[in-house]
Amino acid sequence: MPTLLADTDVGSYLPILLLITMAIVFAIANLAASNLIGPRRTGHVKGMTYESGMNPVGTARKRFNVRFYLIAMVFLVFDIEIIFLYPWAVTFPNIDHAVADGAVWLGRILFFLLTTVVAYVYGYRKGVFRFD
Amino acid sequence: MIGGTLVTLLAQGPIPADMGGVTLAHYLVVSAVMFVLGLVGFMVRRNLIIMFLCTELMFQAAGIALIAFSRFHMNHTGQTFVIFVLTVAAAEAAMALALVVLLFRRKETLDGAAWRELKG
Amino acid sequence: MIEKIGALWPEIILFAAACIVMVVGLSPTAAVRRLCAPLAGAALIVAGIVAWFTTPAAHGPLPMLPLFGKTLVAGVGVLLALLLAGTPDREYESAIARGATGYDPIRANRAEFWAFFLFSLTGAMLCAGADDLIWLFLALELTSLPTYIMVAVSTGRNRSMEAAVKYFFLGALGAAVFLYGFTLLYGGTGTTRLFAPAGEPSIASILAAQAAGPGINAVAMTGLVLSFLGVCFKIAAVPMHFYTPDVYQGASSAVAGFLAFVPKAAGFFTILILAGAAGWWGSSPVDAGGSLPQPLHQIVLIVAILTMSVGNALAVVQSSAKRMLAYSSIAHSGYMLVGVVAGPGPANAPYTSNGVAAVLFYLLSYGVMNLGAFAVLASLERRRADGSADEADDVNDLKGLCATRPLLGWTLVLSVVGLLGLPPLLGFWAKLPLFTSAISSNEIGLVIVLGLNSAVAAYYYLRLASVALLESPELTNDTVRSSPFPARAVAGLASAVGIVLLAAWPLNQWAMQGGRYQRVEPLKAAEGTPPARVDAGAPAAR
Amino acid sequence: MTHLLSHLASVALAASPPAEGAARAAAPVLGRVVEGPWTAVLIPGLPLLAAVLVALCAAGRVRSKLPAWITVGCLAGAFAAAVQTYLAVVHQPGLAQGVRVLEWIHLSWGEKPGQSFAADFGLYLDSLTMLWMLFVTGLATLIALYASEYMAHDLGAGYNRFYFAFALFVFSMSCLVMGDNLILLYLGWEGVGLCSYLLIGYFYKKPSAVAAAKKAFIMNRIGDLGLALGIMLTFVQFGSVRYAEIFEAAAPYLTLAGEGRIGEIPLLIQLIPVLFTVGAFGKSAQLPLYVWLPDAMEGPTPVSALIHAATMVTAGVYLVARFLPLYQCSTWALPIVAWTGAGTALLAATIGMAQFDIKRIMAYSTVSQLGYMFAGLGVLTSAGAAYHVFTHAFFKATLFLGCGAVMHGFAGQLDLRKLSGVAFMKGWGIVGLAMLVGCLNLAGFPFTAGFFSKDMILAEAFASPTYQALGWVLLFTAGLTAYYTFRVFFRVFIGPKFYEPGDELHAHDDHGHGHGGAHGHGDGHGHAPAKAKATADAAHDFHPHAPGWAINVVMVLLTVGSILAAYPYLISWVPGLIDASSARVIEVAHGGEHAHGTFFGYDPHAVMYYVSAIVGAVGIIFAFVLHFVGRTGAATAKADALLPVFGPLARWAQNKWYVDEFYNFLVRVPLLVISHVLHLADKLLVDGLVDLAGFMPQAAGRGLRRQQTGALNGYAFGMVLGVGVIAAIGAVLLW
Repeated sequence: MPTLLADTDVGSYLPILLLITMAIVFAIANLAASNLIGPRRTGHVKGMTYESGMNPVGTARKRFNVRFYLIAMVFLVFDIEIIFLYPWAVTFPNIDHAVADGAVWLGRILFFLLTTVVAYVYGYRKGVFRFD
Repeated sequence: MIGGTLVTLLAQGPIPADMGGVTLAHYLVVSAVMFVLGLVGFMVRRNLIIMFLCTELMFQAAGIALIAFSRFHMNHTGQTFVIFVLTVAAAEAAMALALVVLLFRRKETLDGAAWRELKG
Repeated sequence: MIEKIGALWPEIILFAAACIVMVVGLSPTAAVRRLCAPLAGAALIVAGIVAWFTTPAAHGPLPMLPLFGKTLVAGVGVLLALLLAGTPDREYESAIARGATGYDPIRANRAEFWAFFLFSLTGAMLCAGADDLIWLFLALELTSLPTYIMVAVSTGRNRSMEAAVKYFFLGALGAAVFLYGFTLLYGGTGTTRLFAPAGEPSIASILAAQAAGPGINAVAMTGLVLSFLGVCFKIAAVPMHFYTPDVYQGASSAVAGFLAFVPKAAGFFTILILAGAAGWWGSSPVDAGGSLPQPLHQIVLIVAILTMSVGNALAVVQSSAKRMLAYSSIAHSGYMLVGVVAGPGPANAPYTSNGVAAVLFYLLSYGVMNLGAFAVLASLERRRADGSADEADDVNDLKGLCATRPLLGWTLVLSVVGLLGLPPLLGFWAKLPLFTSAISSNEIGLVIVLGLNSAVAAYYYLRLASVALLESPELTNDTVRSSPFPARAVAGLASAVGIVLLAAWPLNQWAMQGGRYQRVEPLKAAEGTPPARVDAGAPAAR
Repeated sequence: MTHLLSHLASVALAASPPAEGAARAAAPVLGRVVEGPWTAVLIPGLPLLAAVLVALCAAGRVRSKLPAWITVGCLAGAFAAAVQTYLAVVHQPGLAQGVRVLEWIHLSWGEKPGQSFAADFGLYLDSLTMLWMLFVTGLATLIALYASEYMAHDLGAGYNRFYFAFALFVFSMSCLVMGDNLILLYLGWEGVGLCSYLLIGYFYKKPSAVAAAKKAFIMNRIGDLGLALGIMLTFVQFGSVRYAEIFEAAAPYLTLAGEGRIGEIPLLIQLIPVLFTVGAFGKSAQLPLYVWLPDAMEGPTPVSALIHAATMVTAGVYLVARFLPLYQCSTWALPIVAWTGAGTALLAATIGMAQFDIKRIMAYSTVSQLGYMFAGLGVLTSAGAAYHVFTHAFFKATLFLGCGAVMHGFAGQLDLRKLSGVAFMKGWGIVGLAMLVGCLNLAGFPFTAGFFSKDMILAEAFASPTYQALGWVLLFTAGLTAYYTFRVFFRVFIGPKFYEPGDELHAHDDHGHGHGGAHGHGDGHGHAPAKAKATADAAHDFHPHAPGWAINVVMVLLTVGSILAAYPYLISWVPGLIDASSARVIEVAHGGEHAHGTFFGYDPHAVMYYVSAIVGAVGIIFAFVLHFVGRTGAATAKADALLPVFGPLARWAQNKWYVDEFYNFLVRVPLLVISHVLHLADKLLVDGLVDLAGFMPQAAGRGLRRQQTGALNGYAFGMVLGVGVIAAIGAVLLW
């Protein structure tokens, strides 16, 4: 079983390239065609939010407090942090302590967490966590 | 979604045994389709949030291909790559969210075409 | 893994400085907040010195690229720090000084601006030293993500918002394209390592083996092409150039000057690294040193020709100085791609035949000259009816500048004449090796296009110069005044001095070092250990 | 007397180049260069230093004579360095010496020969170089000293500007002469052109001066185009622009030419000297490009003396002499040089006869004498041509400075009908004497330097069987020269004392301090009667302003130099120098008998002294009779009115007017036509091309601009389309 694509026949993956190209050209051709020959209708119904006939309730102009968005963004930081912690956590118990230095492994993740602390300090000074 | 003949055509390469009946080509087709969908969506939609989601779609298309290749080559590099792709995608998401909020406050619309003062 | 840290001291310094700036800039005391820019500048100087002394030669085809790239970014970065002085929070800070409002950290942007400035430069430095696809991807994103925000906050106007939204969304599209390219490159070679010590598998050595054998794998080649096209966004090359004029015009002049250099430098480092991995193996005459693998060579050639022609043609019809410079920035990317097409030439090629060295020297020269032009624009303001200031943008704002503000005027004239490439200024000595290296690799058609485009460029560059030099100032010109940040004029002056003096400095020797090329030996099948064992830094998970 | 002449003639025979004998210097070794003395660097270096220092003076708004003293000092130093270098060069006769000052242009685009281009800032020192540099630096020093007084009315910005351009000129001239490659020569060539342009247009508020400067610039550009093409062709043919390498590469062709097989030399090699000739004709004011030189007299007189008489205009002669090996490889180049030179000599002499402005007469005489030099080169007496350059430099500088002194003293008066007996006025003796020596030289009076140098050319022309007719033309011109030279002398400097101040009086009515600057009128027709009357009224309290010490010292030195210039001939100094350089004339084998022209059966080398002495004397007698004898006080047109009295010569005198108008017509109409043609060409061709070149990118830009709609989706569409198309191209290429 070849492990390198390099060992396989060059031509065998050409179809992928072809496919991508075809897909792009197809998409562009569709767009161009619909732009050229498609009908253009404007009107009250066309301009409605839901063309199916549903009437939107209330106004969409209602403002949320900016803190909602801030929290959402801060959440992203900690959210993404987890996906780095998982592989580390899975790997750490299994490493061969005779070969790899466990302290170095721990140090790496601690440094990574330190960067999160920087983000936290920044967020704190910025006032993200004040809810007054 | 794509005719079976095309799948067979693409599957002509060697099939790793432990990938079972699903070959690398299947994953790559899914990935390519997602990528093109993202491209097309990015071009035709004018809602900024949808446009952003389309770029996310393209990123995740790359992620699928990465994982498939990772399995194909029997190493973890591709999977590692995916984690970083996710990170960057999250960073972009945060930025997109911030930008979109900012823009919405300025013009009360999410229509990307509302921003065309600069041209020529 | 640990030893790689040793090559990253400049980046670590910049990163630490960025973290400090991010916190310092949020101080409630205005005097402390004002430390951001000096801190950033000092960090850049230290990082530049450290880069000069500690950057080791890399494995792979371009061993001296990290040293050159990091020092260049730090050096030009110092000037950019001067140029960007006073950009963030201008109106907010003056309102605080007037006592019209109190300080609210959530409304301030200064800390983020300067931290992002440093992050972006860190990213560009990391690009120069990258030897892994993942690293390269992260470095590119680290370069560009902060710039989106810098554009958005550079002025308080809607135009900056529009610029930022266009830049961000199209940037994400470009990033997706080169990410997909990187993915396919990984798929085609089985490793993300770009370069490795001799005998170990890396993209460069595997591609070399493929090229020596059955030809480069189609998947890998597709990956290379898509990566190149995606990175074209960073260097503002056709077909990814559309955003450039809008973004440069919408951003403040200082930030536009930043955008014209930092992402472009990162992009060219990436392109050189990718091209180095692909190898200039092609079958052009042996004494010319070989070209890039075939479809890639043609594609870079096409992109180069399109880029310079489109950029120059569009620059001719502009009336906004910033848009003109933006289009000319596109054209300059086209010029530099000529050096990529020409390649490093045969072994021990002289400076004049080494296209890689030509690209690096041009990047340096372009950085200096372009900074001068943008510094002049950033130093001029147009007073609006409501009393607020808007940066000078229209070409007519520059009328008679040499008479009214000789320092700025002559800086502008030197910059544009240098950008045009007239001897004996820096631009000429930068463009010359592009021509000679293309000639020595037998790309005569490309040389002709380059020559014609240089002539077209004269059309609008000389227009800028003549407006400043020959025309008399408009009567209503009292609406144009100097901006209150002398640091910007200092940056312009420094670049003007550079345009004259650097031509005499043996910097091309430095670029020659940076462009040194050594061929990557193809990975022999016998010693080719499976990538699975080599590549995974971690022990097997199961 | 006769005995002495024949003795001189025999010495001359032994020394003149065609004669074989012991006097002949060692043959030059072309293509070999040995290390030269470093002092040579000072020759261009000191004038450059002077230019920099004067520029600093200008920046510091110095309002004293400091720039003059800086320039004089530096130029004197350069002269000393030139003497020192000369001694080192003649120490190794026939061997060129090289000094590399700094690396300049080094390009290579391959390893093979011809794939590199190198031009260093290096000096090529041989005896030809040093001959030129000796008189360039020497005269420049003296004239700078002269100008310190002459330009004194303009102290301040103008004075600084003058000396800056002056020093820069000497630097450029030394680059031109001393450079060891064609690129440096071209740099110097353009440099002297630029300085000349700046100095002709020195009085930039005067439209005529500006027009003259422009005319000089344009005429020179036409010539420069030829030179540039020649340089390119040289590089293409020989693969180098360095003299040593060119001469080395040309050696086989020179051997071919020496064996009389000139037809076997490739046509393109033969074309090179022809192109050089075009450049030389532009710079040295030969037909048809000579018209700029008379107009160039709008510049200050010291400039006319140095640049437009003694040095710059001989650059063309230098170019031909330097590349004489190549000229001898060409079938057409030397005949073109010879005939154009002779034609120019005659034409300019006839025009000079009809002028009234004494400075203009001198200008035409310069054109005429330059024609002699080219004719000398053409008939292959490079030694004679170089010697004429050398002697001419001295006596023409003397004459110009004399005219300048007159102009300086009489408020810009230059009309020979309004001045008389100047030499007898108080304080003008030295000038008068200097003018006499200068005029004798120019007229070719026996035993003067000009006599010997002119005769070398004449004799060689008659000695060559193919150039007999050319010899007659030159001989006739010699007579005309003697006449118009002494016409000036007899009318202006001796005779009854009379003067009428020039039109610059009004500018300085507080005291009669006329100055040398603007001397506007072209040919003496300019004064309206009413204005002349007013001028005469104003002249009541006008006193001529006799020259001061600086002018007098320089006049004396130059006069002595003009006299002494005859001395080197006796020891065949100049021919020796020329023979040891690349300007040496090769022997051409004539398959058997050596054809030799005769002058009525006599050897031209033996009899030409007598013949030209007689011709010169006849010319002087004509002038004497027509312009001195019977001239009663008033020096205006009365002399012409008296002409019919002297019977047989009356018709000739009337013809003079005819010639005057005819040549005015001949000069002006072509000029007008040329300028209109140039203007038209500029309008249609150049502007049209520029417009076209600008239009295409503009049209493309307008088209492409529509794609920049500002819409995000549009941009995305464009980007994706571009990626798709380029990827498709890649797929097709890969397939």
